[in-house]
Amino acid sequence: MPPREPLAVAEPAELPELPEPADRVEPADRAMLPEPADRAALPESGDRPASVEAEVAEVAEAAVDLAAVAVRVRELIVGMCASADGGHLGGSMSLVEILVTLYHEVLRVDPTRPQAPDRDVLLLSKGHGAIALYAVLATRGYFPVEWLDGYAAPGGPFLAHPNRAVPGVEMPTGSLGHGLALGVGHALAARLDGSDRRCVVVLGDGELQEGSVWEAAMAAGSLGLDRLTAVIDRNGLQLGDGTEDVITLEPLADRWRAFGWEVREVDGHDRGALRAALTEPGTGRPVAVIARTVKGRGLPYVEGQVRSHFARLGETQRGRALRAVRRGIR
Amino acid sequence: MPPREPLAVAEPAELPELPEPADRVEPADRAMLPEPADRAALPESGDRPASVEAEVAEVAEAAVDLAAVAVRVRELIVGMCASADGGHLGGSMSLVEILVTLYHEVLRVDPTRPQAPDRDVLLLSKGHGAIALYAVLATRGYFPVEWLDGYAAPGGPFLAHPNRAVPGVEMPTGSLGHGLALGVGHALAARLDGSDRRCVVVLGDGELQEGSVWEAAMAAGSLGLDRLTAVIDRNGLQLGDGTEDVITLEPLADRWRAFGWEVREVDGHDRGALRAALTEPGTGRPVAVIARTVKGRGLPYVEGQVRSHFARLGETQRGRALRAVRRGIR
Amino acid sequence: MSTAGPAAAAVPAGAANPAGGPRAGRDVYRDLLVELMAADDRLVCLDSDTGLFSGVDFGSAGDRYVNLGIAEQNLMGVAAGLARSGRIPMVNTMATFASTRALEAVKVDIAFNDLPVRIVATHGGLAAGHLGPTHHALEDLAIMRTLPNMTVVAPADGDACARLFRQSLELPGPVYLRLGRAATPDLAATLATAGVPDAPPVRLGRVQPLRTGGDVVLAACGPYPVLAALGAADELARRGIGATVLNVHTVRPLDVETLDAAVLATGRPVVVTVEEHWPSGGLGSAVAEALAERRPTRVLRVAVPDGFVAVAGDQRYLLERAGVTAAAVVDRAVAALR
Amino acid sequence: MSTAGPAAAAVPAGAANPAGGPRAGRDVYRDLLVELMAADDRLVCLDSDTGLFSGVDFGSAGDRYVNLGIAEQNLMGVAAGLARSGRIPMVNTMATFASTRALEAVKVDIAFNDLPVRIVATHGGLAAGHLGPTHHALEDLAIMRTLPNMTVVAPADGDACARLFRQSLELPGPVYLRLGRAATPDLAATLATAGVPDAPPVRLGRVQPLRTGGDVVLAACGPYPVLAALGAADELARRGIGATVLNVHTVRPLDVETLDAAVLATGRPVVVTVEEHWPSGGLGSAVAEALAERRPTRVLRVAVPDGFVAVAGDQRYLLERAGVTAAAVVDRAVAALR
Ligand SMILES: Cc1ncc(C[n+]2csc(CCOP(=O)(O)OP(=O)(O)O)c2C)c(N)n1
Ligand SMILES: Cc1ncc(C[n+]2csc(CCOP(=O)(O)OP(=O)(O)O)c2C)c(N)n1
Ligand SMILES: [Mg+2]
Ligand SMILES: [Mg+2]
Repeated sequence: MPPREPLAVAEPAELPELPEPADRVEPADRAMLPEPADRAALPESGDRPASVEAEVAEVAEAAVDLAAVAVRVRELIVGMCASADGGHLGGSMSLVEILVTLYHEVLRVDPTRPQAPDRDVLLLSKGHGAIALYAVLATRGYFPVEWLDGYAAPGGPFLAHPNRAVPGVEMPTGSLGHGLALGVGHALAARLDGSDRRCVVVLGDGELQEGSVWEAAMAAGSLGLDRLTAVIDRNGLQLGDGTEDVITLEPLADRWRAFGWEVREVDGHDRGALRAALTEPGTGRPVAVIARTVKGRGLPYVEGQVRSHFARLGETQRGRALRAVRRGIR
Repeated sequence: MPPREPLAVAEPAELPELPEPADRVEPADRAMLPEPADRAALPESGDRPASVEAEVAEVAEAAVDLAAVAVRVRELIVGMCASADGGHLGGSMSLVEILVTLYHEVLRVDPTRPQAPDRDVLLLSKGHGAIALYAVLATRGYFPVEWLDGYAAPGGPFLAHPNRAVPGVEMPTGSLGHGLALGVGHALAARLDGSDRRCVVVLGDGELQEGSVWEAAMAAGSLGLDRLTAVIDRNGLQLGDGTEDVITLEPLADRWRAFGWEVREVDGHDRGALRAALTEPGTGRPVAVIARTVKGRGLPYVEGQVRSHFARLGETQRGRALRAVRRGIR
Repeated sequence: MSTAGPAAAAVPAGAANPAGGPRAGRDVYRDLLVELMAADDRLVCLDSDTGLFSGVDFGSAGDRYVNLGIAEQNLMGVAAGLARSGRIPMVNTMATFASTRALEAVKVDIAFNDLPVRIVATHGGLAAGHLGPTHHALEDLAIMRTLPNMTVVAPADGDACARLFRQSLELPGPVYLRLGRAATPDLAATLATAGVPDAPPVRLGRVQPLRTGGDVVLAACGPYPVLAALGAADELARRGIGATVLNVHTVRPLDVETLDAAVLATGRPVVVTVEEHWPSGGLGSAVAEALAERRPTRVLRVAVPDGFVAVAGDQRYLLERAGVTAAAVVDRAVAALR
Repeated sequence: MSTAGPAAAAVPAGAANPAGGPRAGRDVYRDLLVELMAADDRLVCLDSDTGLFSGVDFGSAGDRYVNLGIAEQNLMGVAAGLARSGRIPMVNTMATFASTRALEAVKVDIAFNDLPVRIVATHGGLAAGHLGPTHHALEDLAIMRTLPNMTVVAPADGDACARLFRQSLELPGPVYLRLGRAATPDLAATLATAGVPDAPPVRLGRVQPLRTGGDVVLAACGPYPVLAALGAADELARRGIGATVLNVHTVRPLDVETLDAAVLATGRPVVVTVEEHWPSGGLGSAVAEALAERRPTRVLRVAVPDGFVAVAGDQRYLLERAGVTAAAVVDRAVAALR
């Protein structure tokens, strides 16, 4: 990928209004929501570097701070899984480094102008990872972190799958296998516009069992959409079992290559490796980053376990989970 | 594949009744329908070898006769394309050797008992090749060849896509991308039954752009359905263009292998090569036979041309086409 | 070892939850299926990574449980192939995935071939709650009842799930069984509380009259709509208006005779329908179509308003917000009779 | 070089075939699209190997024609992504593939996002003729009209295709345009032959009254159904029965006001609907729903019987056989008025 211009200023720098939840119910245990672990590390709204590129550089230098952001995101995920309706814990935890790296270091986005025409677009095709996305959008400054206290609150916008009423969410997903086709559309539009903007689609591994993914993969490969990147959260588990125990996906890299993609395999919890894989120029083909992750990452007692998929955390479980994620991942 | 028992006798050996077309219209030019080129070469109904295996052996010895069958099938295809509604000419011509080899030399079927429980099942996933299937079923003795004069006749059963009212047609197809999933179902059923019966699914190459094909391919690969065979009519063209000009399919063999299949590549007009690829025992995986074919095969003036896809042949064109196919391929 | 036997013995299918409350229809169905599969080896359970069968031991029927992964089109095609080979497959997925993602396979592979596939569709209506519009199924009844050969069933409680599923196994063609997600109130208990005499048993294909009144017919399908109709009948009775309440669990084929007779019995051509579905094409539409064919009738629909429900909240909250409530039914009935 | 200009000049969109007969709606649409794409660079034409654009030269708009191959789900998703990025995509496929194969993408990616995608669906109804049930679309109106935000349009001739497509481009949300396959008779010519005065011009979203009578309303959509209604009106007139004929080309949103006014004007609450669709959920259902909501009305549907049409024959033959005919409309009207 050639070096790129910073995001063009084309929109008023104001935060879009969040639709007021009609009859918002406060989560019963709101008082118990975790305090920010390290608020100082988070970019303060109103105190932003002038250009996104500059900010990216600044954030990259402060690598240690992004580790804190990742911890904070995990805390927020735990908080949302302690809501009355629970949350998709495991597949959100495995996404944390992927989304933190993308939003804080890779994507050309500006939280104050979420509709900027030349922004990069992220689509969370594995929509059930929404709470990770919400948490990262909040830490990135799209909206106040406190809004997440209203996760799943009746009448509110924070659905268990990405909802466009939430600032920063590009398109709704949740039925698996839709995101890559949407991404092809975005990438085609960018090509028609003569824009260098990118589209990154994040997929689950179980999700790859959907044929619609391969329709889109084949189209992107054939059209040579080199501004399109697919990140596969290869945590090895789907809802009820290991992917290889249900319908095997291996040899996964071969599949993507045979469909016309360049493949990069990385440790999906290593932000440095992710950053490299997500920024290194491509060779005229779309790029699939197979990110080897651990479902439930950060909670050692459920890591790699299928029961981490969805959890409704009680008080004790939440406390335990918060302690675990604050300890950090090795 | 282990050696197999001949087809068990379990059903009365009577031909199912063809539903009487309600108000059948004779094709205007019925009198002009081609005469059988070499009727003697066709198995006479009522004069069948006692066992299917024996018949297969007998037919295999008479290889020269199958060449005549192929010519006869092409004549019949030309005849149907001269019906008032025309027909899918090119993709039927490319199928001829594939279907002749399957029905006359490979499949364990008995035209007098089309519902025999342990029969092999053929599904024409590229349903628009129906006229090739009808012609082969007729030459194989499922119903009198003369019935094909009623192709597309209003009220009749001979639709442009396989219709179950036609003896020998297993399941209707026509919307592309359905056959392989049906085949997985058949193969699973055979496994549950402890039967050695096979299911062969014939697909178009353009058809492989449908994601549903890859859902089924992945399931078959993962389940190790070694009684399932996919034959891909790799004629390089789809409806409006070359496959590689629309959405590329290459490297095609790699795709199937990466989805858990054993791949065999053959000249799809070489019956010997096809027979070998379709009968050689597998290694615990489903087998994909990539049959390199020529769309419109047998009509040199449209061979490999996209305009062969669908044709409504007038009198002159029909005469020319019949002369061409009678000359034989090479 | 199969846990099916003991489990079935401990918790008879359709019975109340030992913990006290009613059981979710999908759990009732699962336990019953495990029991039936042990006895009938035509039955095959095809899963699509729903998690509904996690930890279930199918015992000797284990080879007839196949998890085909997250691929709903393939699921339907495989079911059709199995059914064509003599099996009776149950396909398990969510209602909207069956009705939209996999619809062409349902139409061509299953309905056209008239095969005995049972599509067991959970998360009907708004049961998915805050999972959002991608998981709501507010279109499924309209879609499924358009398909020839399809039987469309929406039981109103756990007990009815068991009975209707069992009865549906006798049918030669395909069945769409619309289930929910969480447990919903037990209908018999609700009727008992309301002091209404026992309703006739649920019979596939027949409207189930729950109570009789002389002024208006309330026709509903699914758990909360039927409860809303019953609640409305109570309130209408208080206002001196007699309401007949019909549980139209079988949406296709529609039992027009019973419906029509009920309307005739009131002497007033007014029906209020209640459903957890968009207003176009669902139960209200089926009732309007069928009655308008026979005689001029007013049919007022209580349904989820024509829009995507993109706010958080559980099924009951969303239904309340959408106005699928007893109060709305009362309003519409009163307006129509005015 | 672009052939769009000259072609458009030689054959004005919507005009009669220079060879004499009427032009197929899909050809009229194609020529108009090529013309419009040259002028409006938001328009993008997404193909799915339909062959409709074979040999078409898009000229300078060539990069805005993309053949995405045989993959209808991807087609819809790509269209949504393009629309979200400011484009107005036309997606081209057959009616049943749009309505069943790709339905979830239409629902979630396009309708939920309320994006200006135009789904141009050929082979509506039985237009595919002997291609058979896998290619017939007898469910699409029911399905598409269930989806929020969707506008559903079924023009009755080539001229209306051009007009309604052009008008639909103004809409901010998605549109489903149901076209046929072969050319069908020109409506204006038919009316002229029948000696009926000029009908008001076709306007998206408004019922088009074609003739007025005092006894019964005939409401139809699509080429042959509208012709059947007109033919029936002739025959009814001969029998002394006056029929109002409405061309309900916009099935959603339904122009209830005009419909209702027409029924009120006859003084008799009787409507016969005519459509090339299965009986459940389509136009007849929409009309029955809407009128039953307002006042008791009899609505009799003339539709394709509830079953797959698995015999050969062209569109007209199959419709005749299915009983979607002027004679059937006459019978139903007479029966209803008796
Ligand atoms: C089309 C569709 N089918 C089924 C589901 C239900 N579902 C939600 S998450 C999930 C498992 C997904 O597995 P994977 O993609 O591996 O995600 P992760 O492991 O990251 O949670 C399933 C089956 C769905 N959301 N969409
Ligand atoms: C789902 C679906 N989409 C589109 C079509 C229309 N169609 C019929 S044949 C064809 C081309 C198929 O190409 P290929 O599979 O290569 O067949 P062949 O070359 O053997 O004719 C298309 C697009 C269809 N029948 N089904
Ligand atoms: Mg996973
Ligand atoms: Mg081909």
